[in-house]
Amino acid sequence: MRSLAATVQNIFDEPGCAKNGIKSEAERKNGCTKQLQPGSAAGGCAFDGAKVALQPFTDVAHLVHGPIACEGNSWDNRGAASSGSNLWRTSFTTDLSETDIVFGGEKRLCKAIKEIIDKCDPPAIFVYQTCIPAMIGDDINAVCKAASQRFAKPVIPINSPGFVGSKNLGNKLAGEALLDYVIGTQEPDYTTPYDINLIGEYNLSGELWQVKPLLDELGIRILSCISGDGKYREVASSHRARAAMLVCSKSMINVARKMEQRYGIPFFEGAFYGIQDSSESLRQLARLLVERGAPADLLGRTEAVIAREEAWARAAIGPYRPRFEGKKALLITGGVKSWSIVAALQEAGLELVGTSVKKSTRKDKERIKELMGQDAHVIEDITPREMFKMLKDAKADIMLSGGKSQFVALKAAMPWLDINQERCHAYMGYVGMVKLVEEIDKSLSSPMWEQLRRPAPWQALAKAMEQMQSPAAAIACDPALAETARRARKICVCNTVDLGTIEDAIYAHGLRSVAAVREHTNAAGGCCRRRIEGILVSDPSAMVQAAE
Amino acid sequence: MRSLAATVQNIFDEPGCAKNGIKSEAERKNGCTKQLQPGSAAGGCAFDGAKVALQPFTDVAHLVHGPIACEGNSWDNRGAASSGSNLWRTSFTTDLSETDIVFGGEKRLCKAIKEIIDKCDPPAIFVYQTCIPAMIGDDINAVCKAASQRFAKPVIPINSPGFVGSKNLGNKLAGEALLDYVIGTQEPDYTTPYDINLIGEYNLSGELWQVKPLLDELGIRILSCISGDGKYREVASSHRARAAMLVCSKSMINVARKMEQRYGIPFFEGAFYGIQDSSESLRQLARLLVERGAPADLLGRTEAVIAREEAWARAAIGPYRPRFEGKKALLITGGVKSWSIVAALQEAGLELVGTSVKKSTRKDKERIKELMGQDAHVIEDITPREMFKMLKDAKADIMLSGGKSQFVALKAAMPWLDINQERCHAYMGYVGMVKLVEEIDKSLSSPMWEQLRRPAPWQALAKAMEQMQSPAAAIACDPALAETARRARKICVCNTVDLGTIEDAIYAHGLRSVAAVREHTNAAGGCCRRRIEGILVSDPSAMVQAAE
Amino acid sequence: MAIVTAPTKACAVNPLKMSQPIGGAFAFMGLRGAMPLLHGSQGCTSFGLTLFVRHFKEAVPLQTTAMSEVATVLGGYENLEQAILNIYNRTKPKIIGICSTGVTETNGDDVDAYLKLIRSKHPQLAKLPLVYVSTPDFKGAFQDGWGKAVARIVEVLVERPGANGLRDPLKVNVLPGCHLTPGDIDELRVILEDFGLCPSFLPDVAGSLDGHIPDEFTPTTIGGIGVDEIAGMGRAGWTIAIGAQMQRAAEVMQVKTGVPFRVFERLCGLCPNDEFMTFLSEISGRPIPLKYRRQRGQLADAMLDAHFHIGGRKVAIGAEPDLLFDMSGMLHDMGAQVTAAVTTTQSEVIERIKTKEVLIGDLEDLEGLAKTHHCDLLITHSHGRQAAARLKLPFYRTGFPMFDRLGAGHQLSVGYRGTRNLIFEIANLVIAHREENDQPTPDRWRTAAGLPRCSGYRSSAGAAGRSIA
Amino acid sequence: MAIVTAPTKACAVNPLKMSQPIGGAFAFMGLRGAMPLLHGSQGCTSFGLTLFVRHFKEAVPLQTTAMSEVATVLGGYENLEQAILNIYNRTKPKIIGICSTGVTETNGDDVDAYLKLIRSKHPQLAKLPLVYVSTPDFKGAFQDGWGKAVARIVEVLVERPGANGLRDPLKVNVLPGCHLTPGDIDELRVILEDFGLCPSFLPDVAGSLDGHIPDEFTPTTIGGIGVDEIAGMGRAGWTIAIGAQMQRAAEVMQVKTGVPFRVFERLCGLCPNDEFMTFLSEISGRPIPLKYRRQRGQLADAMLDAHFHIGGRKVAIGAEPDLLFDMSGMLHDMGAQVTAAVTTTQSEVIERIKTKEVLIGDLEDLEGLAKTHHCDLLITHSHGRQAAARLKLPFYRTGFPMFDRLGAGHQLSVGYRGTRNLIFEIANLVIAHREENDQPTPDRWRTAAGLPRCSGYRSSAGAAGRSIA
Repeated sequence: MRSLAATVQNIFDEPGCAKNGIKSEAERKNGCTKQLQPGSAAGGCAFDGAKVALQPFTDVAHLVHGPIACEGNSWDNRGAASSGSNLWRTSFTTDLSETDIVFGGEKRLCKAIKEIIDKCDPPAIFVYQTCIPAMIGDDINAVCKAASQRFAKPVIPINSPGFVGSKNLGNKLAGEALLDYVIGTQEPDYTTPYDINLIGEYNLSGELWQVKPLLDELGIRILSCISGDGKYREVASSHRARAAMLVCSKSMINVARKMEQRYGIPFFEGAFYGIQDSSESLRQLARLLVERGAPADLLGRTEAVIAREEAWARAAIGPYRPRFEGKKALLITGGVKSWSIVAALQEAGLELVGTSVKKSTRKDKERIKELMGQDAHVIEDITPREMFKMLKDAKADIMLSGGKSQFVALKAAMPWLDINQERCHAYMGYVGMVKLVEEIDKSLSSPMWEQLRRPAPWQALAKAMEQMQSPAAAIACDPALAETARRARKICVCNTVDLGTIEDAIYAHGLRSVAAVREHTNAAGGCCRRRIEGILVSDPSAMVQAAE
Repeated sequence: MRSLAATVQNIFDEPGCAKNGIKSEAERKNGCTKQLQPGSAAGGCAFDGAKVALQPFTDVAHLVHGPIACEGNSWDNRGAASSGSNLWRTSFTTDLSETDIVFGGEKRLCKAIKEIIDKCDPPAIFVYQTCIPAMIGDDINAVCKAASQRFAKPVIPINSPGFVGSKNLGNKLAGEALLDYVIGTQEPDYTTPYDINLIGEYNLSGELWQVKPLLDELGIRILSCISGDGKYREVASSHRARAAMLVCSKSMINVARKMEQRYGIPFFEGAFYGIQDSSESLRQLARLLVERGAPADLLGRTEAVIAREEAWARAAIGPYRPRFEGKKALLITGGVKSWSIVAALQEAGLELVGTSVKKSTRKDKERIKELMGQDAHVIEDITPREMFKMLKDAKADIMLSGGKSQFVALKAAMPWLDINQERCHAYMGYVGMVKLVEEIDKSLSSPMWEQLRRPAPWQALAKAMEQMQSPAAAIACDPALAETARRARKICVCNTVDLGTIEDAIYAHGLRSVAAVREHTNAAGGCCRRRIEGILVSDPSAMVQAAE
Repeated sequence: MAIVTAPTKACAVNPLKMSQPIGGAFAFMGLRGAMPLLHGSQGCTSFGLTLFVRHFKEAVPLQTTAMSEVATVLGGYENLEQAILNIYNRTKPKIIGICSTGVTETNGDDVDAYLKLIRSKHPQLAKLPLVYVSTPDFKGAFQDGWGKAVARIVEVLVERPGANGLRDPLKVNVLPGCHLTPGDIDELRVILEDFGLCPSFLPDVAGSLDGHIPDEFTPTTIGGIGVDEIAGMGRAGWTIAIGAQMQRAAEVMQVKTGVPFRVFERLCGLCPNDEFMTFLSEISGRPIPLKYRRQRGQLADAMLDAHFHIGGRKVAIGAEPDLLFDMSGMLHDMGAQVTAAVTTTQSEVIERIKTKEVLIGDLEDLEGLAKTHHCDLLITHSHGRQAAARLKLPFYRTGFPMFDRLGAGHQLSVGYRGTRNLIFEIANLVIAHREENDQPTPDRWRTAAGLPRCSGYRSSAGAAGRSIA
Repeated sequence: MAIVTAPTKACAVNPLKMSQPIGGAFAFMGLRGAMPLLHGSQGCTSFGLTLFVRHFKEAVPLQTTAMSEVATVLGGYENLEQAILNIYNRTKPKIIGICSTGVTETNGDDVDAYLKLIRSKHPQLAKLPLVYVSTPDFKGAFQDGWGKAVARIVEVLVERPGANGLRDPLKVNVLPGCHLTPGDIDELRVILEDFGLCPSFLPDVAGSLDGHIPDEFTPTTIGGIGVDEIAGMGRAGWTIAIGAQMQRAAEVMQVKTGVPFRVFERLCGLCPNDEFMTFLSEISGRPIPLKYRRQRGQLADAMLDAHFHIGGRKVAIGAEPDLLFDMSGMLHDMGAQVTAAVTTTQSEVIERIKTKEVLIGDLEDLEGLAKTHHCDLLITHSHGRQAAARLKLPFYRTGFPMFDRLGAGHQLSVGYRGTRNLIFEIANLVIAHREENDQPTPDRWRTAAGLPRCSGYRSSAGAAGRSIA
């Protein structure tokens, strides 16, 4: 068994990584995780990444070995969907106490594993290592090995303590654990020439199910989805697939590449976001399967489905084109989405005023230039402050991003859509893209934005009003003081004329208009015009005359 | 067809009515409804009574012919339960407009009947007459007759406009309509020697279902329940029952008596409230059935069930006896309940401090005396004001009554239970009586009452505090005036010593106690004791010393 | 501009409407020491009473002239006289408010003449205000009765100011529509007081029906605006009318006393409250207090959080005109589509409702429209519960009556804070309903995305959208 | 007196507890211009941040020293120094609040020493308050972190009054526990101000996390109590601590400045608020304002209306000690039985909870107890949703986090009005649940009353009662 450090180094060396391809060997050794900046860092840790990558396995018990923070602060926060077991939603943690820190937590871990098996008897337990037990030397590999033997049940160590690096590194470490302990350990009940793996697809909001019907229609079977709506038995026997699609290249490229290496399963990087993208992925899947021996008619059938779906989607998006005319979108995401969604938005008639490329590969960037032209507004990195300003200045009509920048957009009173993990709508496949367009339309056409952008009433009110002083409310409501206070009220602030003066003037001279009052008193009749009017109409005899 | 006036007179003549029995003929002619007192009347009208009595027929469309007030203000306000159709919960009304008043509403009524048949096709429609169409001369009997023929469907006129009298009269008019138009118009699919009718049972909160299992167990079939959970076909063929139980003697005695007269169905007046009561009713049912030819073993089986149920109920109530020791209950209800519930409460160990007999018969009153002794506190009539006083003065620990006096009891912060129609718990049969005892216990033992009876804090605060005057809040928060205001604050109101004076004294003389401050200033140290303490401990140097 | 459609059915099914007389009686319940009296058969009162008691969960004073069939034939003079004397002797009211009903209107009782006669016969009643308002059941609806009663109260009880009777600009009359709850009125009271204004609410149901524990039993209303305070309303600087139904009462006030008025048709939503705050600031000469500046920010923030859930919803609303106008306006502002709208009576605000068509109809109509238009949120009073259950829709209760939940009297919709809470409540209702009913499953998507066999599954973008939503 | 039981399981299932450091960081979020900084690996911050963002639906400032594996081995000095400088330069904070985590505590970082060194090396930081609080993950829980942080803030930032530094009796310090929402704090602010008192809330999350729309983007907290105001807290007449968790901070305040204090362990319920009002009246020398007299009546009335629905309920509550004490006390007062109680950490209030046993445990324990004891109402934070769904119980969300509903920051429980609304909400939840699940049917009664065949159907009155209820 390799050490954690060796595993990490190995991941940094990943030859399948497009970024790595253009680095020198020395650069590669340095690792690809950006050095964290204390005091200005954001984003999750390696443990977070490992958990995100594996938790969608629905029938597995996920046990976090660490103090309460790691699991207690984070569980039940993801919207992956399951068609079967809900065990993945149950949270298990050793909740290490000070005693454990002093005496070591291995015993508690052992006991915890037993408790879980006694209660739930899951097909497997994934044990996640965290910083503190790693620091105090808890050997989870050894504990898991012993437990596996004792309980005759896979107990898999996921060795990815937070402080070894970023979330992305954690995704890959999770992949390594699958490769080391899970994949290839069981055999499927049967195989077909149409068996595929999806790698790095998490079925958030159940979005996989927007695409699966098309695969079903074509007879393509998802032997294993790693890890959305996944089952332990499926991933354990996933080495028998004929082809694989790497859905999110950033998270699990090591799994795809090593499965190709070890089991000869060819893969391609693809996505189901956007129309072109979805079509291309279906095409590639068919091609790979046919190359591996599936009947060649699959290609034709696939093209037929693609043609039908594209026609439907284009027809569905069509009506929105005129509605989106002249509307500008700002896209802050990364990787594949940075161009696949660009394409879809353009198809719907939106103008893209910028897209971020922070997490994109060179190939991604090329695609963007293709789509948006050479002078595309490509955003390498953007601070929240800049984003806020950009939106406040109405450089864009809508922003699409992940939840992290949600409140930056909203506080600028700008339409915003979540297109990352936390969203509650599913945007995958053709159906999903139409849904996305609908959601954009719903957001853009809401009358709410205009209202929120109006100035607050105090901003609208004259400055003079703001500076006025008024007697205490208490006095105003005291009948004894009321009349004095009443007459003493300043009606015109600019010239400090009080009510008494105005009233006296009205009665003395029988005044009927603001202009007349202005002549006879010192009132300016500007800001106080309405109030003087009020006093004038309040003369009942005058009013009765007018009514007659 | 008799006129409405004749029908009303006929009802007043009711020979089955216990009250009527002791009246002279002249008195009987006068009618038994108390003359309504303008400006101090309460309770519903005859239309209300008719609707209440018949609406529990679940599969009938109940159509109210009148302006919006009659139905719009009153529908969906009763908790009868249905085991089948929910049509009875749908409200139908002709919602008469001014035009209808001028030109007559018969046409609209006709059209309304047709609309209902087109939409719902119910087994029957009950058409309720109200005051205004009665005043303008809409002949609903004629309209219903024509509609029945045209649509080949029973359309039954319920001629009970509000202004002819009380709710109770309305109940009986509803019964007359059943007798005239419904009962005996169909034949049951089959009959058994165990077929009975329940008359005047409305299945409120589904309480009938607390008793029905016992009847089922004994093989007794409810051929028709008039009207709780009733169906049109059942009541139409109810003339084939072997015996009947009149559950609420006040509402439908005419139906029971006339069915005996016309179809030879013997009946008895009974109730399922309380243990003895329930047993007696089961016994009577069995007896009547056996008299009409049912196998005699029914009597023995009935006694066995009674013995079992009584034993269970007594055992269930037993534990509450010590909890209820010394607790006094006030019962404001009427009729059968006035004694049947008395018995049950006494069984549970409650002391009855009073029971109302407003709606009770002489026989009811005799039962009460038997139970409570000759000097029983029997309440003929009680005004809300007296009731409130009685509760406020804690003459009783709990009141049981109908919803009308609910807020009188609650506002006196006294436990109260609803034992009339609007309640949400079912108290019928043995199970229901145990439930009642539980609910009483729950209410009596709630810690809430004690809290609600405590005086409000302002009542508890010293009077001096109440009379204090304080400077306006505005000034208090203005830093410019704060120090002056601060020192000027009256610390001791009684002697009007201000903060500045006290502070000066403390610093000048190094005072450490309230007593010392009292000596050196004019402060009384009574109501202001706490505030002086605050000032004393607020001397930081003193505090620090104390802490060392 | 909405098209207003009148009913064509002969039979109203599941009425939305409540009757005019009890709307009128309700207005009198906001007066201190009042006894509302319905001139009609005792059922008219009994039904109304039960309705109020179930809604407010309070003992409610309401009396009847108990017209019998015979009395109806003879005319109602004697019953009215007896009722007034009886109430006067037994409950010592500060005012009796009399509303006619269908029975006495059909009969043609001349109540104004009756009252003159009664007064002349019984000098002991000289100082007892008797306010009569004509409210036949067969015309109008609840809010009409309320509006008419308030206008009559102003006409009869407000004193014409003396020749040079000066007014106090800090004194403000507020004439709230019957769609405002006691909670709403208390909220407005605090707002006005925070501007240093001294409001008089006519009627003030917050004082009488807010739920409180009296020390003594009182058969009339406890709390509410006093007759003296009403008399002095002519000295106010302004009248604020809330809801179009109060326009007439405000006009009557102006004609009689010269107090200028402004009608606020809506007080739920951001912009309506901006206007309200601006107006209060202008008439009080005070800046908008910090508290409301913060509340405005909180409302804006709530709108942002909630628009994801409320925006795009297809809403079915059944309510009286002013409430319908206010609620539908707020929801429209949040990006919802008011797809089914049913109301009870004519009003000039109806055609300005942001929807295609407003039906003067019943809950059967609302249910039908909600079904046809695939609405996904139902808003009406408690009687809508059956429809909501049948349609399996999230159901927000608003308006009168609300008998199947507690706290009807404290439901808030006015002000920044009230709107904020309302928006949260509706959004949370939608979220909870989605959680329980719309979790994604493999099969739902399958139906949505459709397999080739299932023809017509994608007839339009809208349809596809719906099934996915 | 409740027995307190400690956990015996090795594996916590569905944790109720959240960690100490983020409780500490939360306290700093109630300070103006603050940047809370967790000294640990970046995951510690990221998880906490997400939790706060999901709860408040606001951008939340929270930074990390981003300890890597290597840094952990070498000690955290450099990371801390770099983090502080970075924050200082980039966000210009008015204060940085530093909380340790499990990683740095296990490592034994001497942060106090580090800070001295950092200050000496970087004179530009001289005027920047740096408050450090030790909050290891492996000890205590969320409310402990909050309590400790506030005590440290008082220790470090409150100025000792000068030799004859006089105090202002109208100035009152309020130290709210972390179970109070921004809405609660705003409610208390209004109450205190209505007594003419000038409150300073430490921390004041109402100022920073109430949901508002800033004009400019700011990376630190916006709103909250300023460092200057904290410094002047020693001049107050009284300190009011809310929740037992704040006792220590109040004591620290008294020792340092001599300001006397009073702890209010509960502010939800009738009697606790009576005591609170009495106290405010005494220290302010003002009568209790009319507004609160009316609110008290409304609360009493709400209790009467709601006791039919809440009384007798068997309630399962999972919450941090102070919240548990307050909520369970209020429910007990309403006649409910707190039959299952689970909390997160030790506290002296636990044994005074009105229940038989309090378990320091997790949501699995709560679910199990609720099932065994046939509870019919579940109350805990949003993570309880799974248990509620499995148990098919009405579910009231309270505490932190509440991520699946809107308006968490505005949920009220303090004061007469807050209690009133809470009671209505819970009662309505119970009513709605009963409507949907417990309608009487012929078969339910049959089961309840039992046929002779069905043995044991009436083993006890309790059992029979249950099935009928």
